[in-house]
Amino acid sequence: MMEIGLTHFLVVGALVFLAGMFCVLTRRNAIGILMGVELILNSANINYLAFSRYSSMSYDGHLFAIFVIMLAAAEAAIGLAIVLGIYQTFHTIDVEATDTLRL
Amino acid sequence: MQEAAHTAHEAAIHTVTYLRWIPLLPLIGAVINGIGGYWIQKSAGKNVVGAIACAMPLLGFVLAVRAFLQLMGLDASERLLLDSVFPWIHVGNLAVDVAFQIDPLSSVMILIITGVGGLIHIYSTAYMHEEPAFWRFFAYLNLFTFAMLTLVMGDNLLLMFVGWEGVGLCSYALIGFWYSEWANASAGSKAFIVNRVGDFGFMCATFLLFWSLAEAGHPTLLFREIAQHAPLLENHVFWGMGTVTLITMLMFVGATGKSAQIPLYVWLPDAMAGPTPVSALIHAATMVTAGVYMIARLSVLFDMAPTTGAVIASVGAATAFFAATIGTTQFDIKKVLAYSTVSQLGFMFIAMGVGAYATGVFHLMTHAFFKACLFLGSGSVIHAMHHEQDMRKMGGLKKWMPYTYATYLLSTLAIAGIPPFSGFFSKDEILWKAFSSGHRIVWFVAVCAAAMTAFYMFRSVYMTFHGESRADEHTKHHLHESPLAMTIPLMVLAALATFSGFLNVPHALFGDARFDAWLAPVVQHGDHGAHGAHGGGHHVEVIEYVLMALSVAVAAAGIWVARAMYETGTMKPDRLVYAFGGKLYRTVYNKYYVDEAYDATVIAGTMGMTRVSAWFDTNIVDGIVNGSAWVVRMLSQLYGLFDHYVVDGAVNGVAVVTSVIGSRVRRLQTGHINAYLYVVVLAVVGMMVARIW
Amino acid sequence: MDNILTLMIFIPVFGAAVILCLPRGNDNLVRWTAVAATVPPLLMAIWLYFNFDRSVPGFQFLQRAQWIPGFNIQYIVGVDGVSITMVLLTALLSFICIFASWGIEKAVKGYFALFLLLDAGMMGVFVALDFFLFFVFWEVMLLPMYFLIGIWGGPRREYAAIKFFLYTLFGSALMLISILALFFNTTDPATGQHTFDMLVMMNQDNHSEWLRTGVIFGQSVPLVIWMALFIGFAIKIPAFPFHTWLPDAHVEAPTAISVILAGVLLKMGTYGILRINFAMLPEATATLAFWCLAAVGVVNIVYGALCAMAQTDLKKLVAYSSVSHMGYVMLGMASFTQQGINGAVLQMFNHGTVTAMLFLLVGVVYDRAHHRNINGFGGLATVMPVYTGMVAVAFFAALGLPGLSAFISEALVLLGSWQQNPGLTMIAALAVILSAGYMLWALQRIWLGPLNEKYSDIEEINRRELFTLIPLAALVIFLGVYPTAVLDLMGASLNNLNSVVAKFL
Amino acid sequence: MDLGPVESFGFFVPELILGVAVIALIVADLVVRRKDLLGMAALATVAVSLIAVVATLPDKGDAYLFNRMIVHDQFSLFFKIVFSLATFATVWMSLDSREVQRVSQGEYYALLLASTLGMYFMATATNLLMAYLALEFVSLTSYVLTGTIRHNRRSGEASLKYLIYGGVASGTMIYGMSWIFGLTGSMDYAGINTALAAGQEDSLALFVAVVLTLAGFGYKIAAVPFHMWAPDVYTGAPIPITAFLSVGSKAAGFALLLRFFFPALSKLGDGGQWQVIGGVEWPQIILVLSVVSMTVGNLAALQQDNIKRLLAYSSVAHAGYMLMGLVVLSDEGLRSVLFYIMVYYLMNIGAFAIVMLVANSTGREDFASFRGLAWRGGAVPAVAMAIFLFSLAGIPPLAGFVGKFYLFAAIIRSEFYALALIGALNSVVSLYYYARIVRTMFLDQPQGDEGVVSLDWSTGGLVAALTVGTVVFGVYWIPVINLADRSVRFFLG
Repeated sequence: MMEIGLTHFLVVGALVFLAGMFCVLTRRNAIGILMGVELILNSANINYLAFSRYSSMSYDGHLFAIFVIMLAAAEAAIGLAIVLGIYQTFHTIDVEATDTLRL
Repeated sequence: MQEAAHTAHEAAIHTVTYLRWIPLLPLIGAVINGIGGYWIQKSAGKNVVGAIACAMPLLGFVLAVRAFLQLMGLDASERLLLDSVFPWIHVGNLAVDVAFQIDPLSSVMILIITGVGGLIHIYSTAYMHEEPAFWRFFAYLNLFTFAMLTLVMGDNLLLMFVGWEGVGLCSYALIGFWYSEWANASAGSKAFIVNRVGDFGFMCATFLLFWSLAEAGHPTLLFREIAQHAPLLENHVFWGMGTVTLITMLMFVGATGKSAQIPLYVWLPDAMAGPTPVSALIHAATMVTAGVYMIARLSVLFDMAPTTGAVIASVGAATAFFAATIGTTQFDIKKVLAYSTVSQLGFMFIAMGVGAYATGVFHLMTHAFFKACLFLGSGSVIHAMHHEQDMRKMGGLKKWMPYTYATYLLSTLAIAGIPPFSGFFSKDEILWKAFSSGHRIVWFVAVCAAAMTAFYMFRSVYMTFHGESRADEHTKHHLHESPLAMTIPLMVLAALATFSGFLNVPHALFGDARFDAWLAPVVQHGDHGAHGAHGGGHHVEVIEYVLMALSVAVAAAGIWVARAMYETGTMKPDRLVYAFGGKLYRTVYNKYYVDEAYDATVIAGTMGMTRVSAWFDTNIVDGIVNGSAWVVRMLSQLYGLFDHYVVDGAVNGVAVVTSVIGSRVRRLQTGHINAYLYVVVLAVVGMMVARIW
Repeated sequence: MDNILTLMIFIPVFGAAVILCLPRGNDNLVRWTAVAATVPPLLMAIWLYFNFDRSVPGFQFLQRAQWIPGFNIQYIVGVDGVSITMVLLTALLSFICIFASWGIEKAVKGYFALFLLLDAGMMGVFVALDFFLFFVFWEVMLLPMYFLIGIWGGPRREYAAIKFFLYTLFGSALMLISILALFFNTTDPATGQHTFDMLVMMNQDNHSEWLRTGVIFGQSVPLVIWMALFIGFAIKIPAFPFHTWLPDAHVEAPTAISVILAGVLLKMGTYGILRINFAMLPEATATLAFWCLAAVGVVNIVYGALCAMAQTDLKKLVAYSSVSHMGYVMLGMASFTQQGINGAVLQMFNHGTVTAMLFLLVGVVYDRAHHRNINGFGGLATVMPVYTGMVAVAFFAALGLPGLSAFISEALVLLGSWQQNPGLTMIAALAVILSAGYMLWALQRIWLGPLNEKYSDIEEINRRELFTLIPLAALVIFLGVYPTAVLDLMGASLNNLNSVVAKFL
Repeated sequence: MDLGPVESFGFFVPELILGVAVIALIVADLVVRRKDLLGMAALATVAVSLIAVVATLPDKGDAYLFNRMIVHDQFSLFFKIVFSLATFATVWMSLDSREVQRVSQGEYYALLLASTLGMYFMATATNLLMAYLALEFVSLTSYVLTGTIRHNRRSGEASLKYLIYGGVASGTMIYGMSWIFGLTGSMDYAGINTALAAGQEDSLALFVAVVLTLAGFGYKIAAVPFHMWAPDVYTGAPIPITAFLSVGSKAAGFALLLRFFFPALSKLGDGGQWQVIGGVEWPQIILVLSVVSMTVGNLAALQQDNIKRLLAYSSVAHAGYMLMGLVVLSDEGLRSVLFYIMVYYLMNIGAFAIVMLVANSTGREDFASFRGLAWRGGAVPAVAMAIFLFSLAGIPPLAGFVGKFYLFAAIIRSEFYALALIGALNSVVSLYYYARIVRTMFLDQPQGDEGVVSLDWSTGGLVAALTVGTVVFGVYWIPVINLADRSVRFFLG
């Protein structure tokens, strides 16, 4: 049973980040993409917590994480509101359909 | 530099202030008639215009005589009158003024220009009387007189060049005087452009002369200083050949242009499109002799360039011969005279080439008299014949116009070289100088030319004045002698043509060659006589008499043949033509197709070049400009495509990969937002890769 | 009168402002206001002519003022022998062109306001002695010119306008960089700081080591900067192969603007080369002059003449003749002889007057016939003799007839450049034949020959048009007879400038 | 100075004013009946806060506020002024804009002011956390403002794209920040700086972190390759908001960027020359971004048919120009950037104001709506537009030229000649598409279907003010350059 160290957390963080990226890049569903964004934010949170736990013995990281969670919520709220608006007008939330602005 | 030169010459220069009026008066006349002429003519009538115009050269003549007498009064070495009007161009080591000078050479010239010019002005008042644009004609005529006087009186090369091109301009304007005829207009342009070719040579010569003298320490364009410093250029070399030779060659190119020598003589026959008095004044008496004058003026240089001398003599002989041959075949009376002019100019150049400058100038003078008389005579005929110029439609005119006939005949005798008429003295002297200076071939060719001259001139006499009239009844009915205003100048000129020869009776004929002596201070340059027989050999040789007799004989022969053909009819011209073979005759009759040749080569070539360069300009040069703009637009298009396809393509690509990896992605997913995000990710990754790499 | 130059620049600006405030509709009032705005500069120019000290090689009527002290940008104006000729030309042509524009009917206020701005810009370029100020004026001209061609021009005006604009701006971009490079490598000994003061920049002792001997892009720094500046100016001249904007711009522009373009704007290129390339980078000038000025100049002369001969549009022909004649200026500058360089600047002046006449004359016939096809006319001389007389003066001046102004300058240029490179000069001299060719051929086709019945009742040149032409004609003739009137203005400065460069040959 | 919560309020007045105003507006929206007053109120508030900012300009000494969360220094003051001016103009435009009439006034202006407040924080943040919060604050409000026009495809879509793009970008950023935090063990810029100065970090990891962080900043300033959202959002958003984003949030992004790269990642040497520390060669990255941004921006703009979209790409290009000023790592460079931002504010807002004017009367934003503008009553707006566009192209004697002049001067002094050449040539290219608009307005004749453009006094006033600014600062710009000069001063504790 080996000691769980900083590295492990960072690896997990990185994996989550990549997962989020992957999700963002491949989902065509607006909600899906937003969830991907959430994943990215959380990967950052993992890092913050890990770093403040292991390297700089301060609570800055924790603070940051809390704020991120908070903002994530706000972002999600706004995002959903907008998506709702889109749905009302486009009757779909498929981002592929929302390309009237393209050249 | 200028000042220095002055002090160096103070002794020889006599400063006077009336010289400027000689050229200025005609200029004033030209300005008055040019600007106000239209109104003067409407209000006061043509006579006033004519009076103003004639007064100017005649007053000029008076002043010219005064200058001449003043020169006579001076000691031969000091014969130089100078009138410096105002500083013209003073830049760096170049310093030329608007200054007029009179020396023996130019004194002769101004006498001819103002004298003969004045007579022709008078003649024209009658000849052009029906012309509505009377005033314009005389404005041009006065302007020409001014330009010609500037040419001969200018004391430096640049001022001479002003006159040089000025006469060209007037000739252009007067040839194309009846410009609404397309042919006349193009004849004018042709004359000007061909002359420009010569001017090119003149300019280059001027530059080269100036800078060579500058290297020698005396940068100047003043004739008297050139004469003084020319010896410095003795061994000067430029582009691997003698500088002086090159200068004189280029100068001669200029001369061939003005004086209608091979290969630039083609404009002169066409120039006959102008009114006949113009042909008399410009294209016989004065302008065309400018080349001869210029060579005499720079004789010091030409003396130093024997090669050039040989070239000039040969070109002169060739011109004399070819022009004569063409002259024998023409039927247009003015064309005959035109080719005869070219031919006579050839004689003058022979004299210049062999270094007999005085003789050349002497022939210039006599030629001015008899050729002007001939042209005016032909003009009188044409006037009577209602502008009919074809001799085949004339004949028997002597019974209608005795004075014209008489004067014309005298001048013809003069040009044919029959003693004791002036032409005999001048032409024979040239032949002798050519022979005695060892140019035997030149001499031979010249003699043949002389024979032909006699032939075609008498041919014109017989065809025009003798035999039965071939004119139609209507014309015949109106035939009449010309008014006094025309006949009096004819008589004066005929008299001059008859007697002026005695001004220069050679020592061989127990004369004292006064004319040569008069010009000697200008055209004799001590020991630079690398060749030539100037000075007119005071030692008389037997051979001289032989040659004299010979030339008279060939002239007589020429006359006899002409008589046989066109008077008694014992000889049939057409038979002769066959004898020579029709082809040859046709070639000669068509002036050896020289014009056609030029059109085919030079003109066509230039036109081709212009088309090519215009095409190059619009398609290549401008094409590159527009092309670069096009490239930028294409780049922006490319960016648009990249935006559309590559980015989305990348999306699909990655999507494929991911699906291969076996994610739960069922079908390819795409969407523009994802595409945008891809760009971000790719960019970030790209930077990292770049850094690590 | 030490702020006379400033007044000459800003009176037109003021005039433009006044015009914009004038009530709409009263066009003649606008026109006369424009006249009123161009007369004072003209009078001042004449005053300058008589009060200019010919013996001083340096600058006169200098005026200095701090502008942006933080960046050592100053307002410096002054004239020397080179610029005063151009100032005279600008003042004269602006005045004349107001009258030449009398026929403008569309948006009169806008036209004259822009025209006066253009006038100010041109005047500014010639008197500015602070490099930044120079550049600003240089660019200020572009905007009015763009609109004047683009709005009041011919059918392809949009293309011509933007082409002119972009082309010139391309040159300006290079120039701006060179200006800054010069700025950061010039120290004013007085203040020990960098400066845009041209007078300081002209003294090579104030240049940094890098500017004298440095290397950039694998080339010697002065040469690179020289080239960058040169391209900027060459486009304006316009030197082959940067000349193709000129036929388009000239052909599309309204008459008066063509006159300004050919009469003044082209001169800015050569003026800039003399004022900046020669004075600031003499060594580079000595190195590059043969290829960039002499050779290119000869190409301009001959190539321009050949192109001119092929044109069927009279205005295009005149445009290409400008290309040809500006070649003489370059050739003369490159000769580094006093004759050559004096001839060059005299040619700048003479070409200004002659080509102005030519464009005005083209305008006269275009206003009547509404086309410029050389082959579409014939025998106009019979119906409009006075006009034809003027044409004759202009055409013969253009082909360098002695006794008219252009001959003096061309002769001086050729004479001067012969000493440096006779071969090139010979080729250039060949152009006297070509120029006679295309000028006379055009003259013959339009004005001589049988009258084209279509124009049997075409009206003779009117008073206003004569009024614009006669002063120029008089000048052309007078300067042909008495060139000293202009030559002695510039002699001192030019010989000084020439010696600066010549010592590096 | 290092102030705690209480003392800090002395330096916090402008922010307070805005904050209070936001709440007040929301409340007022519920009670007040005449909604048009709300806009006026917002205008007044911005004016007041601007005055408050200017009032603090006279140097009272710089300080960290709220325990080193934000800072009060000359640098931040400059940006606060820019933000206030931008918001002021935006509110003014909103009052005249047709599009904005239809949205609920209260929350619109509240959000606008809130966004401004966020920008204030972006300019003052000296702490990764604070920076992130400020950025998000601005972003979130901007998302809503972009989509403020309900039931409008373009508006909604634009806001969605903006949201997603922004979300991802800021996510990436904070992931990068997390690494910076981990490597330097500090959130505080000063702390980061000292840690880097000590320099035992793995520079590769640090580089990666910086690049990730740059994604967030780059998206805010709309620099290539983080620009893809800009054209869509600019086109979709109501015109006043487009103007606001193109000037306000770009400037905010630069504020954040500069403070992060200079005080945090570099060290100020003597003579106003900065040095990179911690072995992060960020100037190279910026150099590349700058070149790519201006080139791509200009090339893309060449082929746009929608004026707003064209201006969007042009603003991308201008981000590129401004980035040139960072490359040279000198106070001179920074100064030129600040100067350019101020000038850019004048001309860009001006251009958008004219676009709005045309859109108001024609309801269109494409080239055709500008055809022959000068010849159908719109001469004055057309001239103003021409001035703004030529200023954007950098033609003297207009402010835009002076801005470019300082930028080029800065980089040429440091002998980046190639970069200068690219920049100059780019501005030549840019002239082409700016001139296209001018041509449509002046050289083309109207075809009658464009509708009449009338200039009302209120918009006219704004346009006049901006025009005068553009022209006057093109001839005499000493005040601006002085302001920029004194503003290149970060408080480094």
